[in-house]
Amino acid sequence: MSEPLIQVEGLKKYFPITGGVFQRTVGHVKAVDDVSFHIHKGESFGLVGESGCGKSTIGRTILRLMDKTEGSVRYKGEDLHALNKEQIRALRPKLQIVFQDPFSSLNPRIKVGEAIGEALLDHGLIDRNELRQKVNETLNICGLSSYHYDRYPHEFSGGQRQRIGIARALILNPDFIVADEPVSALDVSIQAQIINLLSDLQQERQLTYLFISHDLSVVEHLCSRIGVMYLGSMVELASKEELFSNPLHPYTKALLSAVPIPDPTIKRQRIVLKGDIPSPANPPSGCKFHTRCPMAEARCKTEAPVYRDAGDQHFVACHFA
Amino acid sequence: MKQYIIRRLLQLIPTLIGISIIVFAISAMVPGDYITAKQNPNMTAEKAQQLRHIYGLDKPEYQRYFIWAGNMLKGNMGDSLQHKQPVTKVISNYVWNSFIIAFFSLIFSWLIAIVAGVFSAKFQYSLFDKFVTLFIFLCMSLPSFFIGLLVIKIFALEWGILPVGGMTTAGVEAGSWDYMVDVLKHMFLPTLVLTMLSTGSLTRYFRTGMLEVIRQDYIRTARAKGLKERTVIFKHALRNALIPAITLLGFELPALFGGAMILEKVFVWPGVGQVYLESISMRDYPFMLGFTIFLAILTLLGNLLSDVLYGMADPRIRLK
Amino acid sequence: MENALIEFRNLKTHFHTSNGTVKAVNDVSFKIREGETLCVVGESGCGKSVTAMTMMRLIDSPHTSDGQIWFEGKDLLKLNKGQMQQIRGNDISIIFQEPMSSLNPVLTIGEQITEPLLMHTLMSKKEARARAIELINLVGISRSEEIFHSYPHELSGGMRQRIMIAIALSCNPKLLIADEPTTALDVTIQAQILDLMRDLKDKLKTSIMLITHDLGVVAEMADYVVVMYAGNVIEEAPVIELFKNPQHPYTQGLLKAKPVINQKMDRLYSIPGQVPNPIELGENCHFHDRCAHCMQICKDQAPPLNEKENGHKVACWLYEKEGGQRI
Amino acid sequence: GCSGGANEAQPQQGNADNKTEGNEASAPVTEGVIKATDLSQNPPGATNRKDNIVVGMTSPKGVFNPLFWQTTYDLYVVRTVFDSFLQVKADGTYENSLAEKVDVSPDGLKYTFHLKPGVKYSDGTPVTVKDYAFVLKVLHDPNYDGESDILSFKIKGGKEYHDGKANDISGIKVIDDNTVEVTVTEATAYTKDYLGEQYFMPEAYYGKGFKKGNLDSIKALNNKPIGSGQYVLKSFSPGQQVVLEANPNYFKGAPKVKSVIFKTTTEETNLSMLQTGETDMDNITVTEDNVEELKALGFLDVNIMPTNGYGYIAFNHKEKKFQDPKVRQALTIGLNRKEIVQGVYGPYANVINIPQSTESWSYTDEGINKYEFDTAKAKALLDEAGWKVGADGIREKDGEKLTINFSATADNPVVEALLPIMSNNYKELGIKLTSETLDFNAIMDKKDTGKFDMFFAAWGLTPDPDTTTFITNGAQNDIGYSNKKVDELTLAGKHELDQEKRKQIYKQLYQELNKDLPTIFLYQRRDMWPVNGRVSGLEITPYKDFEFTLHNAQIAQ
Amino acid sequence: MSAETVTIETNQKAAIRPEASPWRIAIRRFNQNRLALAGLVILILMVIICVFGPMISPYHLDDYKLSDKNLSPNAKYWLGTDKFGRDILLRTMLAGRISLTVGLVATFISVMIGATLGALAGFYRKGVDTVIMRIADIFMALPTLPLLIILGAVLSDLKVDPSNRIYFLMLIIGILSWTSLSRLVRGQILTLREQEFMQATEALGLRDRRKIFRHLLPNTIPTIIVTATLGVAGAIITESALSYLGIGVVPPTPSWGNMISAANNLIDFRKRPWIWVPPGMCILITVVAINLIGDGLRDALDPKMKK
Ligand SMILES: Nc1ncnc2c1ncn2[C@@H]1O[C@H](COP(=O)(O)OP(=O)(O)OP(=O)(O)O)[C@@H](O)[C@H]1O
Ligand SMILES: Nc1ncnc2c1ncn2[C@@H]1O[C@H](COP(=O)(O)OP(=O)(O)OP(=O)(O)O)[C@@H](O)[C@H]1O
Ligand SMILES: [Mg+2]
Ligand SMILES: [Mg+2]
Repeated sequence: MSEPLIQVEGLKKYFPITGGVFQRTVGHVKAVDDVSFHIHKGESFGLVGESGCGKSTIGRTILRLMDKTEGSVRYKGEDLHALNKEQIRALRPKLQIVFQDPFSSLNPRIKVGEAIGEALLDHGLIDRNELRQKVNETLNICGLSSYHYDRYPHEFSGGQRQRIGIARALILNPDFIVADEPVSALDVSIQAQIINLLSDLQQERQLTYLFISHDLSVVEHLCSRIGVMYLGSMVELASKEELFSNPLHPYTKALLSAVPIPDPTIKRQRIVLKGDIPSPANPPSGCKFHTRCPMAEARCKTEAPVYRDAGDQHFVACHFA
Repeated sequence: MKQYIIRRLLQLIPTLIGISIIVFAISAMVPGDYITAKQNPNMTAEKAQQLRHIYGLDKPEYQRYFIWAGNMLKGNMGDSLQHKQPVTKVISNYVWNSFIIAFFSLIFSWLIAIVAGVFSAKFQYSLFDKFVTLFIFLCMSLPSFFIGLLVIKIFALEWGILPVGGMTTAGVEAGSWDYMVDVLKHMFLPTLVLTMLSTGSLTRYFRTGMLEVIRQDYIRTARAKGLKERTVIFKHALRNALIPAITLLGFELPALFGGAMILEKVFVWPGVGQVYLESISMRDYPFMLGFTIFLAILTLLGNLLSDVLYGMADPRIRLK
Repeated sequence: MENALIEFRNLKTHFHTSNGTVKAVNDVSFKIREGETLCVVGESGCGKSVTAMTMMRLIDSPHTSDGQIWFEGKDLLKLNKGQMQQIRGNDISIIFQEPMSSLNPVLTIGEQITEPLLMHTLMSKKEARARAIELINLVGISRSEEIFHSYPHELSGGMRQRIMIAIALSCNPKLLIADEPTTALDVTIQAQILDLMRDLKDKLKTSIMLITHDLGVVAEMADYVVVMYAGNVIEEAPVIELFKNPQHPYTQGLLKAKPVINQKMDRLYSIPGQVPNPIELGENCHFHDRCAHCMQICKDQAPPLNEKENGHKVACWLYEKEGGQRI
Repeated sequence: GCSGGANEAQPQQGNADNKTEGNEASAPVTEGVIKATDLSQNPPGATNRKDNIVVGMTSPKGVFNPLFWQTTYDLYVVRTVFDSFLQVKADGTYENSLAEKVDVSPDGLKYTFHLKPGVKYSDGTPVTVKDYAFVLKVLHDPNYDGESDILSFKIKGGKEYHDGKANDISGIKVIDDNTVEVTVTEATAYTKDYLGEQYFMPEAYYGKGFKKGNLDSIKALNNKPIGSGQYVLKSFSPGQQVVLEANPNYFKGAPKVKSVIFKTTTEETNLSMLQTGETDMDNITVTEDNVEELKALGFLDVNIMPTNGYGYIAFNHKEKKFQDPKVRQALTIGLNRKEIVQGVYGPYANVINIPQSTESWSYTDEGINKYEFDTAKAKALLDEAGWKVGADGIREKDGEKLTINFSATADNPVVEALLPIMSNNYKELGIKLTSETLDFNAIMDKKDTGKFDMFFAAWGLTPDPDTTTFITNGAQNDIGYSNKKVDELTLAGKHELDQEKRKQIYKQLYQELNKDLPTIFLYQRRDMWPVNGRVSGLEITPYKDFEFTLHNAQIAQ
Repeated sequence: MSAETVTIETNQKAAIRPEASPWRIAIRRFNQNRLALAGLVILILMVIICVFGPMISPYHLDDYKLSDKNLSPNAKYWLGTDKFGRDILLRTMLAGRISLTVGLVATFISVMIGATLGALAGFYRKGVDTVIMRIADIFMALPTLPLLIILGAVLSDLKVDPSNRIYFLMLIIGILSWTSLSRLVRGQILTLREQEFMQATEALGLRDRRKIFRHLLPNTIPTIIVTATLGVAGAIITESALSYLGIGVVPPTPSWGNMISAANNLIDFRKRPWIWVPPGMCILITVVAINLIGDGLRDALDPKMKK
């Protein structure tokens, strides 16, 4: 493999916490705290982790929908955060995102047909009279129908809205998609359909994904490499085979053990994480996971584990791995 | 936020300078001056020349501007030509009279508008809504003096329960309890009309604002919590419909002190609006300029206030 | 277990839109017993959320609702506003599917959680605050004090969802409607939330109507499952029975489509075809054009929902005696 | 004189709605007093006030200083609080007030005023002619910015004092406490009245801190006046009222009514306030409606009298087309002035043909052309003047079309009637008229810059007929009018001291103006002062306003 | 049941019709809104009457007949006469031409300027906001009356035909009254721009023009409509105040505003309602009609409208 398509280097994103009448900054939420990884062309990179650990923030910062605090994001070697407005706009069709919250990312006054097609028009990628045709095609691909074209977002069910979001991203024929929980609201059949679609597209067009999800089975199916995040940091990164067969970080282990199995007769033993979830504004010293780690020792409290290669491109940040 | 406010306050300076230049230029371009406006049939040319010299009207415009602006900086607005008194004194003589009716009508109109607007929205197209709408448009379709005359006819002439105009009955001693009652009686009609006039547009804005908001998902959530409809509407919905209201609130600041020219005339209310109007038609420049700048400062502050309040009403707004 | 807490009888909810009448829920009947967890699964857009929302009487788009919803001897559709208000948030509470837009953007999280407490219980402001912070912790959010003062846009998707859950749980409802409550949550927290709901059910005999797509969650939580398709209930059964012995072709397809960890496959199975346009629904089996076992009768007549053995009900001509010929 | 009363009753026919029985029986009273008919109608608002009179008026500005007053309403206060040697009479001539007698040297250059003995200011201090000299001195101050133009009366040494070349005014000599001698260098008919009209202000009070060139200390006392007049200022609430109390030291005896209040009223509601008794008297615009309304109330004495002023339409004499008197005459004859005036004021105004009030001693209608409306004659005049009807129906001369831009202030009710009638009349004559309404000052500005054709305005008259309105380059003559004969007559009138001779001069002057028509003289309307019937003793005339006789007023209990 | 299927079928056709553009649908919805349609019809009727009425009236603008003054409505003068004996009906219709044009055009101008500038300020914030809002501040602080006096004088000096000054009047009312709308719109856009769907438009790389005019402004349409409705009434009434300054209409040309103002004393007010009721009613009807249209438009553009 040559140069990676996306290179994230030491990315940080802090949100100020404000207080008082004059809204002074009293601290920072370290939503993303020094994360580095890269994604190759045609690869899908899975991102899993605790809710609120900064996955969506990473996704948005990569696409420069939010300003970074530190670090860099390179797309084909170009630093996205250094481009000017016009340059980044020109790149937009190539870099797409499926938002986590499908409803609030749709303008309530714009019919979904237009919402899906407008970017094509705006970038001059299509003729106005071909638009409807193209949108309908995409709707169909995403499990919606042409009769949905003229409806407003509020007339859709949660899953349907999610598919609108997917269609909106796919229609632009992008290189890279940040898919933020794209199938969470879909029933399994449609979920399967969408996932198949995504992997077909990947094969056909060498599409690259950053796939954020909580559903480990889906991640396993779709992604080749998976990163596990905890409290703003990457704690483990490995190919999916490695990760599922040989999880090294205790958090990853706990995660895997908690996946519900669709068989009411099986009751599985899962690793229960004890303790309060620490605040990203004031993360614990040493290893951020030590407050909840079943294996924690004294050194974990003081010494932050190095994020290192445990062999075979299996990165992990744990003293015991 | 603090920074933002400081920056905005600093911006006031160039803005005010700009306003002062424009306003002065306007006053300089307006045809005629105090002397022509007086139309004194005995005025000889020499006398007119003399007066213009004393008033400083014979100097070139830019010089006059710098003299005036320099004095303004020192807090000296000059003497009103008509009143032969410092402009600040004249303003303070009249402005509080305008303020009290504006203040009460502000309170009443906002209260009424919120309630009427909210209910019109909640019961959109109901009989109540239609009635309110029609009433509002009725008030707006007639010039204000007209509504003034109407209430005078009814309350003062036909029923005889309220005075026609003025602020006090001639001869009532200031300071006594009777005086208070007397002033309240005199205030009633102008306040009523002012309220009627401003309630209309406010109600419309509240109504549309609410119409937008009450169909949002979070209103559904509030209902799902089993909250009283009152809470749902006045807390959850109204808060979200506040942005236009805040903008309008910012406009009220200059309005509080600006006086209502036409109504003051109809009700013989000793407010500053009429004095201002007269200063314009009499080309009493020191007063006209001074008061215009006074209102300009209030306008700027009002708008600043609403910008600051935006951030409080909606935490998502980031004005930096 | 036998007492029905709530019973839907022939519920119909039709939306009147400029494009036509959308029959989102079309003759749905089922019941939820006391202390039972009932899972509703089904195709996306089949009317699950609308069913729940109709019960809460919270639909504000132009629509008509028909049928009855019996709750504690009252028909919810016939109650007046005041009575309904007493029930909402107190006896029945709901976790909405869209956590972002369901939280008021200009009120702090704290205000939004304490509200139902102050409304329905006799708590003082201070107690309510303490309880709210407890709830925030309970749903697994750290820095509860800070979150108490935060606004919704400052939270992540999962955090918002958990706030919605905290609000719904605050008054210990008799019936909890959870519309895909854990979609945005990672599995550890999902497990924590599910535990929480189970606790509630065990301690307070709360009934739960859980709408979800995650068959894993269904397997873990449900006592009883209702499968919906295009506005109809097409199958219902106790959970073990359903997983063991799915009867309706749609249900069978659904179970097959679920990817499972460590089961390698190239392509996931998905049911071919599309959900019918809810405006055009006719009097037939709505699944017929996607069904591998489609018969003539399926195209002409809607199958009734009839009870088979083991408390298993299914609406499919395959299992009816007068079933027509295969084609 | 009651002009054309019978004529003006005519248009009323067919207007049954507005006719009251009174109207039908007799021609309306268009001048004089319509007495109250039923005092029992008096509202409690008025009858409850036993010892004060409330006069409604536009709000004074609070400059209650004889030297600096700004508006008529300030002047009303000044006149009640202060006194002067001479006072105007109903006919516009002057009589002694504080003066015991006035000696005028035969050449009219020396005036000796003798003060009545024993007069006191309201604070008890005696009135002396030193105070008078003080006032004259202040009027000569280089920084004096009041309206009085004493320099034009040329007191000896005055100019030198004003220009800083002298420390005293040589022409003012205080002989003793009660005698003062004023010498002027140019005799005019009005000098005596002017000098006698200056108010006495106690030097002890106003002169404190006064230095030449700095009048601030005097201005500071604007709202705390002390004079020797009938009333004393008790309080002034800006925009609301002026409360005056009887001066017990008044030299003609303490006024009978204890207090007089000048209450602010406005056009819109002043009538209603009379009706409710909130005011006892007010100046109400005279219209048929208002007169009827007031009459119907029954408890008001309605005083109707000619206004001190007239309305006119000016020509721009710098424009060639208006330099021909024939054109001006044609434009006057071709305009139906009577209809305009009647349309607006009904019988309460009359068409005029000279620029003088019918009330003035100098008024004349001898040899005055009435210029009755006559389109044919107007057309003939225009033809004579060389303006021939062109192909498009518009007259032209030497290739120039007869177009007129007409400007008017819109806040005058006359304009509304004037514009349609004028445009109809002039269209008939073959003149293209475009009209605009402008802010008053904008018109005055046009006048100054000469950028106008014709405009409509009203003019105020002084009791003395001397004016600079029509003399070449006169201070008030900004329409560019010039006529040698008028110049000569005006100057002669100004310098002639004998009134009978002046009368003759003005007769000639008015005849000349009437012939030459520097402007179209339009109308003189009426003023109306309704007074509550319970108040008696006030004398209200065009030249002598109500305030001079306040001390005679009485309230019927 | 069968009846229902029929309706479904017709609806279905409507739904499928492929060329149905958003505007088409808005227009269709607008048509469904009977009140809005009524508003439109009323407004059109007003216009027709005002334009053609005077042509068939037996009276003429310059007519006056003092002997017929102040007549109450009768067979000859259907709405009576004013103090110069002019036919009120004719004058009301003639006035309508002026007032309707002034009201509509001035409002249109102010709404265009106000909405656009407000949207730009709210969208770009920072420097653009500062500049636009400070300009708005300055406009708000300008003393209107002196400004108009100058304008009147200038127009007069330039010898602009008085009958054309009405265009300047519309322009000037429009230009002086955009500020409040711009602040209102800006305020709303400040909130709207922070919503997630705007992040979505950024992700799609839409042009700013589209973001502003397609995504943000339509969400402020309700406010714009209210402002516009209020503005029409305001402009009609303001016009009458301005004719004094040489920019409005010149008598005898009537406008509704100056017809009402002519009755500015209690006597006309009380005794001769026919002088002021017709113009007053006309303004009211116009405003109500515009409001109905506005409400209809808003409902038509509101995806969640109940009907
Ligand atoms: N306000 C509305 N107006 C018109 N149609 C609507 C409206 N709300 C929902 N629908 C339609 O009703 C149907 C059922 O919607 P519902 O939200 O109940 O689906 P759901 O089963 O919850 O799906 P999901 O699992 O995707 O959330 C959908 O086809 C949707 O398009
Ligand atoms: N605008 C904001 N202001 C302040 N804090 C924020 C803001 N947006 C996000 N955060 C904080 O940043 C952290 C990470 O948020 P993010 O949305 O990236 O989480 P996530 O990993 O996507 O979680 P989830 O799976 O629940 O969606 C959270 O603690 C959240 O509270
Ligand atoms: Mg997220
Ligand atoms: Mg749903």
